[in-house]
Amino acid sequence: MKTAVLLIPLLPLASFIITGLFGKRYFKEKSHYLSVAAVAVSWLLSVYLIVQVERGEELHWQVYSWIAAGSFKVEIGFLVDQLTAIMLLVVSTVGFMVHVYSIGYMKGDGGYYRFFAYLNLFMFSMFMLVLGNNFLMLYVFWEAVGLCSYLLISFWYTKQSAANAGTKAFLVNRVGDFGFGLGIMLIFVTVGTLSYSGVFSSLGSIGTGTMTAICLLLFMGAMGKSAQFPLHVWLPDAMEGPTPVSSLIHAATMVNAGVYMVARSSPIFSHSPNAMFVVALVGAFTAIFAASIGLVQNDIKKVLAYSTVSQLGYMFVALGVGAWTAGMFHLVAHGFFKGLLFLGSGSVIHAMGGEQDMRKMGGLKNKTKITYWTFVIGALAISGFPGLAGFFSKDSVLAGAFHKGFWYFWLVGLVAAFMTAFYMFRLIFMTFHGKPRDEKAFAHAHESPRSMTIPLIVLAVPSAIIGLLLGLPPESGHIDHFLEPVFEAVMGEPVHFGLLDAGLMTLSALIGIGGILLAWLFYVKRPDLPAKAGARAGFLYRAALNKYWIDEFYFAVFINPVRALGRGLWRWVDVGIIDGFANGSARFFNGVGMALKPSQSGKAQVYLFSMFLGFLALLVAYLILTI
Amino acid sequence: MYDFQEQIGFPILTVLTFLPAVAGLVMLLMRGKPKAYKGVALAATAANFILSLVLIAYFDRYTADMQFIEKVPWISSLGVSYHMSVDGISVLLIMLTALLSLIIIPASWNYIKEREMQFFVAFLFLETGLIGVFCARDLLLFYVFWEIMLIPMYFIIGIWGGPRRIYAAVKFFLFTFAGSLLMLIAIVAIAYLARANPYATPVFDMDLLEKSIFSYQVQMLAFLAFFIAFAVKVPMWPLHTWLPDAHVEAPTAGSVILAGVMLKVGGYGMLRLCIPLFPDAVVTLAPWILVLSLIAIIYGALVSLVQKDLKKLVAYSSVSHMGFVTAGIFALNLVGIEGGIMVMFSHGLLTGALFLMVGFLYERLHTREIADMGGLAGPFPVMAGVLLFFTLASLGLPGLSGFVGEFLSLVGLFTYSKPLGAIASIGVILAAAYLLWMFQRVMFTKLRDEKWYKLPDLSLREIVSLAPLAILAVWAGVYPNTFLQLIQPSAARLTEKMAPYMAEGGSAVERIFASLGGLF
Amino acid sequence: MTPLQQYLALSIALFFIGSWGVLARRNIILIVMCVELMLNAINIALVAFSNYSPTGAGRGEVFVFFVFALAAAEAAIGLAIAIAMYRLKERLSIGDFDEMKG
Amino acid sequence: MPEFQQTAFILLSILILASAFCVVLFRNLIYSALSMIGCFLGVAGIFILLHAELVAAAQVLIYVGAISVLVIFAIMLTGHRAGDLRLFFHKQAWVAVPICAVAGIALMVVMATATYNATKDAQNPSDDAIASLLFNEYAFPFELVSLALLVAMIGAVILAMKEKK
Repeated sequence: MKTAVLLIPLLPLASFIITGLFGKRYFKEKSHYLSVAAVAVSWLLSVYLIVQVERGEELHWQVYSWIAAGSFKVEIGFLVDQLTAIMLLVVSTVGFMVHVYSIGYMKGDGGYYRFFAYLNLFMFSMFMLVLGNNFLMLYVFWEAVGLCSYLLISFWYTKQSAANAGTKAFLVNRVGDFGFGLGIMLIFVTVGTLSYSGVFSSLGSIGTGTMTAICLLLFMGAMGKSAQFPLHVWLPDAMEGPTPVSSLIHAATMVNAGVYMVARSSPIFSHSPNAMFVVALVGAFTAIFAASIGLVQNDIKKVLAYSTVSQLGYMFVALGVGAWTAGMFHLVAHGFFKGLLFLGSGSVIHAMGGEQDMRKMGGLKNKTKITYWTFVIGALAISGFPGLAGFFSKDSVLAGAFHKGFWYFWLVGLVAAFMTAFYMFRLIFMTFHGKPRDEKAFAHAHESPRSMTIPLIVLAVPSAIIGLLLGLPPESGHIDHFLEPVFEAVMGEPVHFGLLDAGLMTLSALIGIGGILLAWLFYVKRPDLPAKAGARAGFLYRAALNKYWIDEFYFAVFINPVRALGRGLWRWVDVGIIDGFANGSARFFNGVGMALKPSQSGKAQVYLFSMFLGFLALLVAYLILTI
Repeated sequence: MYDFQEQIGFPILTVLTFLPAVAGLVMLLMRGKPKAYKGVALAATAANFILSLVLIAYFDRYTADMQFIEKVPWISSLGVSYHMSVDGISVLLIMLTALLSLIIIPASWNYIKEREMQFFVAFLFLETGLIGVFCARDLLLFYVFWEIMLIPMYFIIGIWGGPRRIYAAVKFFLFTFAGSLLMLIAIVAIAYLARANPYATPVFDMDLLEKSIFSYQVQMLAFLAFFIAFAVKVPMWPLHTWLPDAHVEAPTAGSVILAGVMLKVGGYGMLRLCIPLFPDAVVTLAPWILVLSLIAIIYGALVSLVQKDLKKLVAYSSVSHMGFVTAGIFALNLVGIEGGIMVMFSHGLLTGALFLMVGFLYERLHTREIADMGGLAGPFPVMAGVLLFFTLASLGLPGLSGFVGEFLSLVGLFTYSKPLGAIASIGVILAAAYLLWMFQRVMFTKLRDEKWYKLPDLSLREIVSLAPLAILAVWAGVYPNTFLQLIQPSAARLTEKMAPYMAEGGSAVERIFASLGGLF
Repeated sequence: MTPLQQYLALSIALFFIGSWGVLARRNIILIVMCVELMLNAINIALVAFSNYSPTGAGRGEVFVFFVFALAAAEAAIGLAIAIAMYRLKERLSIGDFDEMKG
Repeated sequence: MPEFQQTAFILLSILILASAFCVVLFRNLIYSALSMIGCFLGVAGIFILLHAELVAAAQVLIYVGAISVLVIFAIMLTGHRAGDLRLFFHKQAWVAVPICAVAGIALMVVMATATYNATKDAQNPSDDAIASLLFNEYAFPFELVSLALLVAMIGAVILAMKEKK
């Protein structure tokens, strides 16, 4: 098991180093061989690992002491439990598929080797993130995945927008990490250790206030990485990256890190109901807020991006209300179907020759059959169509909120679910149905190569059936039992599936179907309705279309003032005051010197006279003092 | 006792210190053979680097005692002796000095066009001064090396610098020298005050001075005098304005040494003199110094955000990063001090590398204006990769050296005071902002000039000069214990020295915070 | 007035006559001569102290020898400078030499 | 002080002060130089009164014999016999008088009011003792002074040498 745990991250790392160093000169268009092979082996090992864990094995392994400065001691160590295993499985499965998919998608790109090297680096970092056994390692690889995200978003660096998006993603994440880092320091200062087991075993001695502070600071990090309001602004922009990246990093894995972190710290969070409530509140608000923006976006990837933000909000609602396993369940399901949807959108973009605006698509149904059907499966899954993955996971989130007494979160979740179904099918109808709006692009449209369609099919399978496999019976399905050891301490009373739950389930299924039907009405039956509705909604419509002007707000309130402050400090304080003082004192002494210059007349006898006068003054002073 | 005789058998510290100067003198005697005298310079610095590794190899890392002691009376009527010895902190910085001195020789192989020999000689003398400062255990000797180090740098900026070199050199000299004079006064004062009786010779030996106890007033005055001298070097806000000018005008190699080692002399002095000699004053003034450090962190970052000149940007980023050094040191706990030292070490590596990169870019494009660049990743992919590496390391990406030090000093500061720690952390966000924005504007976006495709990417010589820095940056990020173990006993000795004062002064610190709170 | 004070009074008087000359005259050679007068005044004081001091035991005289030597050196250099200056400007008035004006 | 010595002191003092005034006041440099010799001789006499015969001899040899000759040579070489014509008419001379007078008087007051640990006459030792002092205790300064003289000599030669073109 140790070997497996070690190999899972190290294979991608080795592949990154080799591909990165020699790819440009030696591998070129064969760069993917090594990368895909490495990830494939990692995937197999992850499967092996989850089987081992299923059998009840766990691993706590200190590899070496990483930082030891005084009392601050941190190890590089691995922790493999159910939570880790399930995260590993999602990451490696989607990662593997995305690698395969990229062979076709990135073909012929100038930075082919670079792309695969970055992907491998990401896989390494993500594996380490979930494998680590302490908070600092979590933080370290948290930043490392952020770096990969940065590199991959600005992969096409000659585009100004891509470069901006990369920087923005890194910076917004840094704002979150600021809180995360402070949280870690606070943990260290209060507990004196950073390993999960050490921290969780000494929680009893911490005051509630400190506990809430720790939780909120940690959650700030999660808000950054998992794109929760108000730190969600980077994720839609991150769509500037190549689509496989959006699928892997910005939908299925990295953005889940925040959820993973909160789930991992569940013992801490469960000590602070206030913090939990904040988590749920932020999640719920983000869920509905992002969904409302998603309703009106026209860029196919932006719709999916806002959908991701919204679904992550769901997960936080689940965690916040204490339905831990539901949150993780939704994470797993979402990982698969959102990965699928993004890859599908990539296939569409590929077919349309790079076009991302849905207003120029349409009628692709027949030209890209595999893409279409897999996409429909994904969309049905996310909309909560009965039987598919999203139905079970979303329902367990909503039921969890309801059971824990947070009916308002449940209500918000329902509304968001309705919106989700609507915008997903709006996307499908605009893209695949109706008449082609851009004939030229349509004429060239074609199904993607096999390396791209196979991953779509492969991912469609879990999107369809994972709910049935893991989620039945609801609230005490296989996944609940599997994750039970992790959340044992923090789970409340086990819930038994009853009549009420059946009702709730039906209701959410109906809501999902209702959303789909409304989309059908708007975009297939009566295509004139959207414009009317937009005109009727007026301000709200414009607000949603402009993402509620949050970017503009940040520019006006943070970025521009900070730059102005920097410029002001430089011009006025540095050059003005400090240098002014330094140069001024130099000028002062220069001036004194110039003023005294004439006294140096060069006439020796004048000097002699002054010398004698000085002598005289000394003598007189002596006489006055002594006599 | 760790006498050099017993430890290694020859006076290694003296050899380390004076080998470069001797090589410089030899070079002055050789005339007109550029290859030959560059070879001498390279050989001398290489030998010195190897010697510094030998020093580390023979160094006993499990003790805080001074090691490789050499002590010969020098001016016995004044109680001055030639007393050299090192502890873990000095050893680390000596290694850094030797490494950077070695690297700049190939890096400026073709850079200097006139008075080439004198240029290399100046650097050799500079190395002597720097290593001497790290070895000296006698205050007067320390001061002598301190001044020796100042003069070659003055000439390096003043002779081989850019268009405003005279202004920059004079500014550099005056700022530093003003500080040095204050320090000289304080040195003489405490040497005379530490005498057992009025007829005894003054005490310049640091071993003895550390044992003597000064009155509170003396401590405050002497501490301030020393501190200002070191703060100018660090440089701490608001004594930093010589740094951007000096960097912009200095030749690449000068910037590398200036940022890489010379700034560290300030932090080293605080550790070596300010804290052990004046514990009471340290306890009183630490909060104020921390506030200045925070200002430096935030202020340096904000100002570097809007810089248009690459070198100025890196220079102001040094102000910000060195703020973490002083913040860590004056948090006065083990984690913070070790963090501060690690920041010094890593900043030496990274800023040295960044200045080298800027120099390499300048040699190609003949500009340092960020606005003139853009899209350089196309023509210079290797350079983009290397610059990205050092940029990330510098903004504190975990796994590289910048993170370890920064995080440790933040933890130290946070342990000392939570609000201060939180404010300092903002600097980490800003660091990412200015560095990534810089990188984006230089390397990303559209290429401004297709001609640049004809220019060569990093040459082997340039890669070789950067490689050791990159390797050490990764090493210090992945396995920092190698370096932390080296400094741990010495840092622990400092905190042990401070411990009784902290216990007494604990409430005093709080009172000062109250007064600080009243101010804002 | 004790004998010592008489000698000292003579010394002071001679010293200030010399210094008057130094201040008042402009010819460089004459200034050198007046400086020699001042030195002589000092010598008188030194020898007088030596003669009346219980512990001096001739040390004043030793110093006078040093003064002699240095006075000779000074005269030699001073007069050499005077000659060089005269060559330069064909004049010897001290007011004509103000090249070091600030 | 015995009668004879008192008389001798007064006479010598008159000689010294009078010739010193002459040095300052003569317009002709040669006359000034000659008065200076008189002054030097008077000082030598004072030395004898103070039992410092060796110093007196040296005074005669060095000042009267060497320096005076040097001065006269200098006067001859510059060919500038006449001094400043307007000695008593330019302002500077008159400003100098009060300064010197006040300083002199002040110093006299200091001298007169000071307390002395003076003993009786004739403390100056014999020539042997001077010699042993000079060559034992003061051997190092003595050597230094000789070095200074050598340097001065070389310097004077170089300064006075005509530049070869």
